[in-house]
Amino acid sequence: MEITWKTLDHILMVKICGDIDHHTCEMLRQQVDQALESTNSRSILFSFAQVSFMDSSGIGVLIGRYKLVQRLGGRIAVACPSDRVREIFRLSALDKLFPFFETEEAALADLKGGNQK
Amino acid sequence: MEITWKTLDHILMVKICGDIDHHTCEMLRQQVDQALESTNSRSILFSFAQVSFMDSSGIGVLIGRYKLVQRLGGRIAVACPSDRVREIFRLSALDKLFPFFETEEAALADLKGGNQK
Amino acid sequence: MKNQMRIFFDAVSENEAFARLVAAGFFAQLNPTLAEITDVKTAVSEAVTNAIIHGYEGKGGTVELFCAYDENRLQIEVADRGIGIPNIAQAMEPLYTSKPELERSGMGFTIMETFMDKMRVESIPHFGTRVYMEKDLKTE
Amino acid sequence: MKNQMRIFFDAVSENEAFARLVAAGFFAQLNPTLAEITDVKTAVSEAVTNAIIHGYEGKGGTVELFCAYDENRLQIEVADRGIGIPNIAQAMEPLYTSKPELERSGMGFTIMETFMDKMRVESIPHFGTRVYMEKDLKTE
Ligand SMILES: Nc1ncnc2c1ncn2[C@@H]1O[C@H](COP(=O)(O)OP(=O)(O)O)[C@@H](O)[C@H]1O
Ligand SMILES: Nc1ncnc2c1ncn2[C@@H]1O[C@H](COP(=O)(O)OP(=O)(O)O)[C@@H](O)[C@H]1O
Repeated sequence: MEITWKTLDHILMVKICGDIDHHTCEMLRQQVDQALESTNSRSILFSFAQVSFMDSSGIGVLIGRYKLVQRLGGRIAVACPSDRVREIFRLSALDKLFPFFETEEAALADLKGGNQK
Repeated sequence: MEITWKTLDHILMVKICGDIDHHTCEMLRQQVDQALESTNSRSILFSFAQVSFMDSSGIGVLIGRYKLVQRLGGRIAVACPSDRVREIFRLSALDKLFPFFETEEAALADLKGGNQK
Repeated sequence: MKNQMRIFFDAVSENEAFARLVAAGFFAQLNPTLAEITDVKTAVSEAVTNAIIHGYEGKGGTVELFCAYDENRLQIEVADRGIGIPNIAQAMEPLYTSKPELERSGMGFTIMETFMDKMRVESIPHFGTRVYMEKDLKTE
Repeated sequence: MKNQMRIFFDAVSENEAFARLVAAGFFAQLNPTLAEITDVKTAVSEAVTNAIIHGYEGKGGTVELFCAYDENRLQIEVADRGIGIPNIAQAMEPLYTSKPELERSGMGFTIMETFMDKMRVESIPHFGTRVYMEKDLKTE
């Protein structure tokens, strides 16, 4: 797994590349939490365009980050999930916690829109 | 493995695509021998450009085809072998039985040149 | 066509991707669709991860993965000789997890059930756990 | 870093490519060079093919493949419970084959020796054969 990130207006934009499983989650969690703190971001945009595989470990990571940004008064948005990733998120009702978008631009626009949902 | 072939001046031009191992050899052998007979060809040009893997099973097939075309008064030429394939052929002294060429054109020119070696 | 394999590997998280590759590579011989291969990889990933983090609690051991096919019927078993599951019915409930501190979601078994046609769990506390799964490929 | 796996699979030629994939996938964790991975795949292919066509004479059985690494040292074993090798020294000679009618070249053992750093064969007639191989990766 490779993770790259940048920030914009207190939004941490995280691009995930590769497989999300229990093994790679550790690194994802660490890097995101660290970046969140060091950049003083409040919200996170996860871009799933390059995600090649995800099992339920990904659910745990996203719920964990959701709780984190909630405390900071921020939100989560997910861009470009595959049908399979959507299905797994839906199974665990994650689609009730945050929105999914077809493009990064749409996700970013939503997060920039403020805290209203 | 996928095999495609065409003929030109009694030369059977065989393109091999994929892995050459004991399993796929069976099919390679069958298709080449059948094409050799049905097209009345005498020589064979093996193009290795798309060969992704080869073990010693490939040596057996080539020696077998060499013996076949010798009886028909023809020859064998190999085009575009990878370094690894060359190494395996060299180990088994196949480079003494027939020539290797960087391109199909060069191999074809050589085979067209007649029976002199 | 019938074929089978049984692999034993170290219960370390590095091997989760390897286990998926092995199952996918084995069943690839049947020319499944990409969605079917992803179903299998996901189910195997869940079961193998469970063996590593729940069965052995991250302390290591050996995970067994069995894969077989008979025509278009796939069979998968994942087993460990770890701590076992005291209450299987509870463990299989969606969202139930004994390891919330590891940010587990409790959706592993639900995902295995969703992506495979059949699933069954056998477990004996202090002896180990074996998950049986089956799937029929729709491809010709 | 240490890791190991042991797989048992049906002695059918369809599984030759699968065995290469398993070995390559397992050792890929060490980030070997493409040439090193090809060395391993070639050696595994030779040994597994021998188990299938010589050990079991194409009649089927179970092939065992063991792979392990400790830092950069790879260890591979391929074993069968087939007919065994009556004369190992002769079998290992380049160009010696007991199956010329199958167009075997007799170069299998030579290739294993060439592409691996160490190779050893143990065999008991009517009991089976085990090939031990080792290789040190040059990568960091
Ligand atoms: N192989 C196993 N050994 C012991 N306990 C297990 C095993 N697999 C699952 N469990 C138990 O079942 C629970 C639910 O598993 P699962 O649905 O996969 O969710 P999760 O892995 O997210 O906890 C686990 O939290 C654990 O308590
Ligand atoms: N697993 C095995 N079981 C029985 N005999 C074997 C086995 N492996 C190799 N042999 C014997 O050793 C000979 C040489 O093997 P090898 O060098 O791989 O060449 P080839 O496979 O082309 O015959 C074989 O022809 C066979 O007689």
